Amino acid sequence: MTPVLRLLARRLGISLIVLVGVSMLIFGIARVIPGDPARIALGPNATAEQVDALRESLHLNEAIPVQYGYFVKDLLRGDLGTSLYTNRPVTQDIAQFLPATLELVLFAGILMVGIGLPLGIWSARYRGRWPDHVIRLVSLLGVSAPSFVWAVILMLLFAFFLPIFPIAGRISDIYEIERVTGFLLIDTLLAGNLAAFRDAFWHIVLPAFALAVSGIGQAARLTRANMVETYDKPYIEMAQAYGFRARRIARKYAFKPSLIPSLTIIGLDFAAMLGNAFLVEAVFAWPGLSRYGVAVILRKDLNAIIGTVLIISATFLIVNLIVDLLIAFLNPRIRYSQRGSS
Amino acid sequence: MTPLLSLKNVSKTFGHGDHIVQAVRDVSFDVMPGECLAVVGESGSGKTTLANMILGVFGQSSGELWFDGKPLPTRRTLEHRSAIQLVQQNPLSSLNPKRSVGASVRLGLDVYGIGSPSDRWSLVEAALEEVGLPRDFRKRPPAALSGGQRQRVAIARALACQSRLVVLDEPTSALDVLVQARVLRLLNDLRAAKGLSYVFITHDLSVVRNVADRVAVFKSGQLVECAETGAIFENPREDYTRQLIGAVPVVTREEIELRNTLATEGQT
Amino acid sequence: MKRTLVILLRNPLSLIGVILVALVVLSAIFADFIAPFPEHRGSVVDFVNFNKAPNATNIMGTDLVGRDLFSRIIYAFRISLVLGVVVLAIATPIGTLVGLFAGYVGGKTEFILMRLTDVFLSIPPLVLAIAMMGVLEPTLMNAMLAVTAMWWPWYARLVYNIARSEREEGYVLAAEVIGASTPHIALREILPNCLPAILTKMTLDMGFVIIIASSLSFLGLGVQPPTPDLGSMVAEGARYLPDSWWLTVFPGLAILIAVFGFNLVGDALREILGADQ
Amino acid sequence: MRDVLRIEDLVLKFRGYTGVTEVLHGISLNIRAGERVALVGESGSGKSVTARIVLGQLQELRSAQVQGGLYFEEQDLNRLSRRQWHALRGTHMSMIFQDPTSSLNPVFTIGVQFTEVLRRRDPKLSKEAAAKRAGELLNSVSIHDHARVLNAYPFQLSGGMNQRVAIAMALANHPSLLIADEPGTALDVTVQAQTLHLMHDLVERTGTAVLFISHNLGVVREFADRIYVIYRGRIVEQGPTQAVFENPRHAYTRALMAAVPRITGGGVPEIQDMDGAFFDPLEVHGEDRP
Repeated sequence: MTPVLRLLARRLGISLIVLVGVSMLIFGIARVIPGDPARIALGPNATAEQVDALRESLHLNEAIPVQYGYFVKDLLRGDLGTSLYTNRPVTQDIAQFLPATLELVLFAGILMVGIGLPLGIWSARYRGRWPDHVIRLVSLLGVSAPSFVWAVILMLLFAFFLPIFPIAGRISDIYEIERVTGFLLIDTLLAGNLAAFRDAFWHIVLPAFALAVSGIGQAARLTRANMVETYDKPYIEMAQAYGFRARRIARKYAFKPSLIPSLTIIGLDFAAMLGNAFLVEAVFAWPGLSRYGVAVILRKDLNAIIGTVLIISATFLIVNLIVDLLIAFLNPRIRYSQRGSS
Repeated sequence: MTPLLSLKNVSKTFGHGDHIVQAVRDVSFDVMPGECLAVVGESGSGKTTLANMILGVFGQSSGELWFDGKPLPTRRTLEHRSAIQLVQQNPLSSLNPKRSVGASVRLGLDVYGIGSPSDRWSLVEAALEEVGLPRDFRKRPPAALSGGQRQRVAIARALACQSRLVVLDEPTSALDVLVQARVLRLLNDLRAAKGLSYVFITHDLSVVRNVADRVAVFKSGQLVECAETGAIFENPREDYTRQLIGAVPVVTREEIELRNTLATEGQT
Repeated sequence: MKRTLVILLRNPLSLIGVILVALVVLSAIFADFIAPFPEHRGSVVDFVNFNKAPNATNIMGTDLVGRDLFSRIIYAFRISLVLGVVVLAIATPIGTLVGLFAGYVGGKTEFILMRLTDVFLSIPPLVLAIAMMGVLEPTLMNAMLAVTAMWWPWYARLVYNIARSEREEGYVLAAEVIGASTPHIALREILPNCLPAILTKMTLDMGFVIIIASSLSFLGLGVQPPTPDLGSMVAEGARYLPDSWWLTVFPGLAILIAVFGFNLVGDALREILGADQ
Repeated sequence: MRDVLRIEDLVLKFRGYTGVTEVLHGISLNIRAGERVALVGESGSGKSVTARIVLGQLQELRSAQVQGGLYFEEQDLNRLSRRQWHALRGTHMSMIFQDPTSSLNPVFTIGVQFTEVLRRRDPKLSKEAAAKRAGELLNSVSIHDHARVLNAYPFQLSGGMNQRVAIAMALANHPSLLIADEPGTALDVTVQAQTLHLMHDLVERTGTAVLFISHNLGVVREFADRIYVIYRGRIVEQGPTQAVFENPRHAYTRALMAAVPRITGGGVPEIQDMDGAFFDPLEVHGEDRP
């Protein structure tokens, strides 16, 4: 087995352990709380018999570990139960709302990496001079407010005062796009409707940017910090002593070694956007998982809550896995190591 | 005379499965009371592994260690621990930067219950004085000391524990020559005054020549040659020993001559 | 300590940070004396003055039931700070202990503790808090609980990384050879070397806790009205954009200023204490 | 004979929180073409910063103030633009560092780094031509499995191997001056001895002048034609290696020599406290220009 494959297997194993842990944690929280889930589900007007019947069918009379066993059994069959809010299977709800959120988060992730990394590189290269000061200040401002504040400010500036972007939604009502992937930017292209694509693109810019602001700041700060550390390494001193161009050192010889430690954290920040998407979606009326999530939470719809958290955690773990692979690809020490661990 | 420390067919392997590394193989030697035994070798020779086994950081895979005529268990008693102490190469890292020099020296006294708690600070100061540092250094952080002074503190820490055997792991290789000479002299004086034994681990043969009674040469985990210091330098039996001596950078004409004669002897 | 303070006050940026933090903290403590309308922190209704743009009496305008926005923002600082202090006071020691022992002891302890930490870290921070608030009643107390539950793993991870590298330092070997106990080595030898990083992270985290707490209440899952909270104020005002812009802009800026202040100080501390990761 | 490098009355000051500290108090030295000159001193004596000044790297720090004459191949370095000075690095002057493994970039192969060095002189050099040229250069340092070494990352090679690579890289563009800062100190003694011999032979063959910076008197004696002894930012003694070693005149040089333990024995040297005399004026041995 090659080291990379071994690493992948190891990480997959750990991810599975973690996912089981997450499900136990969230299941535990949902079961330990005061109040009878069956009573909450049926409302105050239900009779005691009705509640008992539901308790029986939900296995609520069993011990908690047994309940968890039933839950896992269902989960493995792809059954997360029925949402009490929509009266549909939770998996179906998630399938409907997740793509919009993922599209937003992916777009924001591209902005984060595409803007944050170059800012960080630039800042480190001009350490202690004015570009550095400006970038540091701006990125610090970026991480200093929650994304809903940026959402409100951006909306106010670029949708109301300067009406460049639409105020809310994913696409204008006039377009009817057949749902294939659920990603509008892809579905519009698949439908060959360029005007719709443009419209969808225009809609996503502000929310994605609002979501990305703190990520951009975080990525820039992190990249700068790691690059500054790398600049003190003997091999950079050697590159300078050999007269390599400053720009080439910044973009290649200092950037790659410092990207490796940054990537893990960038992955975490990217995942944090899954949570922050809740805030941005609320401001821009983005029809994603957030509206559903908040609605089910306010209704104490336990199946739906567990499902939503699990799916977000799984997405998060997948992102981390990809990041680990990327690191293995960039870091020859992992690629060629005997033991295949980082 | 019973040896203070004996190693009998000691081996150490690390890892398992396909990745076994034999760090030390079947090593036997004695250290007599009051003796300084130099352990010489390059990186990968197993000398640090050896030191860690003597200190009880980890146990040997096979073989036995004896101390003062009795077997030395891997789980050391406090008595054993206090008797065998360590001075490390890098005094910058061997002293905790966030604790005062005195606190570092005192640790052993607290662990072994040497002296009454109220006396311990004065014992610490006495130990500092013994290595040529002023008593009031006790309150200083390591950062306020020079490299040589820090190494003296590390020596004081070993002394304060009333040790009988000190493992010196490259104690002077991080120091400048002038400082090195002073620290070596201090080590020599302390050994004579207190009847200490040293296991002096180093790669620097010119130091070995002037401080050791006997020399053990290691290569890839094996003991290749062990003899009186004079014999090793004047009449080395192994080629590897000859190579090591030949690689020492020297400053005087006599030394160059010695090296040249060794080199020509080696060819015949 | 003294040196740290001197450097902190000499650099213009960190000086601004210190001033911002001082302003926020002092106005939270002395809110009763500073706020022009202290009674407006509660459920006061003044329909004569409702929804007024900033003016001489109400420098940040009034909300939809006529309460002075400036007064409410000052009281909201108080809630945010109390929440931040309580969360960090509980999360930091827990996370530090977990990270310290996992990092120093290694082996099975390390595996179990760090996988447990990974479980918590694998749920995006806000989502865990949202989920917890979903099943719990949205009160200040529960908000603190939820945020604390998601916070300690970050300290565990931070301290774990430092402890793991400190474990390789000579002074740890020295203490082990002497035979010092594991608690002694972890708490007396290694912990002091983690403190600068912990202190720096706590400063930066005051800001992040404020962000998370306001995010919860923005979603209606945190502190409940009529208690003034910056997040719920923004949420409430967002429905009246752009006409009543002050309803969102001022609470939003208040979050920004408070967090920015803590971040400036935290950044400066990181540089002075040399506590990079 | 003409000088490859001439330093005149070089002063270096650092500005810090606590005010200005002077690190070099006006040192002068010269290196003739093809000559091997050692600058020997203890840690903190200012020997390493001197190398950074010659390369023009220290001048780029804003906290450093550098004064004094610097002449390289008859050009006044101080009159060159930053760009012109930069252009000399890696081509006309190059450098070898203390630890070969950490001075090579860990995430790029030796081949990539070698190509970059070769392109300093010939920016249009193709990959294949670079590999061929690198192979020849590796031959000169007795590395014969070129393909393996060029495709390897530094961590996959031994310290001695990396040191050979570093030597080959340093001499790749035929520099007239090579600065070696404590080369091989991080290596095992036998490996250090081998690589030093290799470097010695190679610079002799190519006629490259060397500024050899070291704290190790023994190494210096074997490598250098002439030495400068530096103590706390002042040159205290200079002259041909043989003369200085046979007859050290300055109190500091004497103390330094006395402090080195001899492999012929004689016990641990005794060092008198005579630091005062270490500030005595410069001692210059014959056959040497002041």
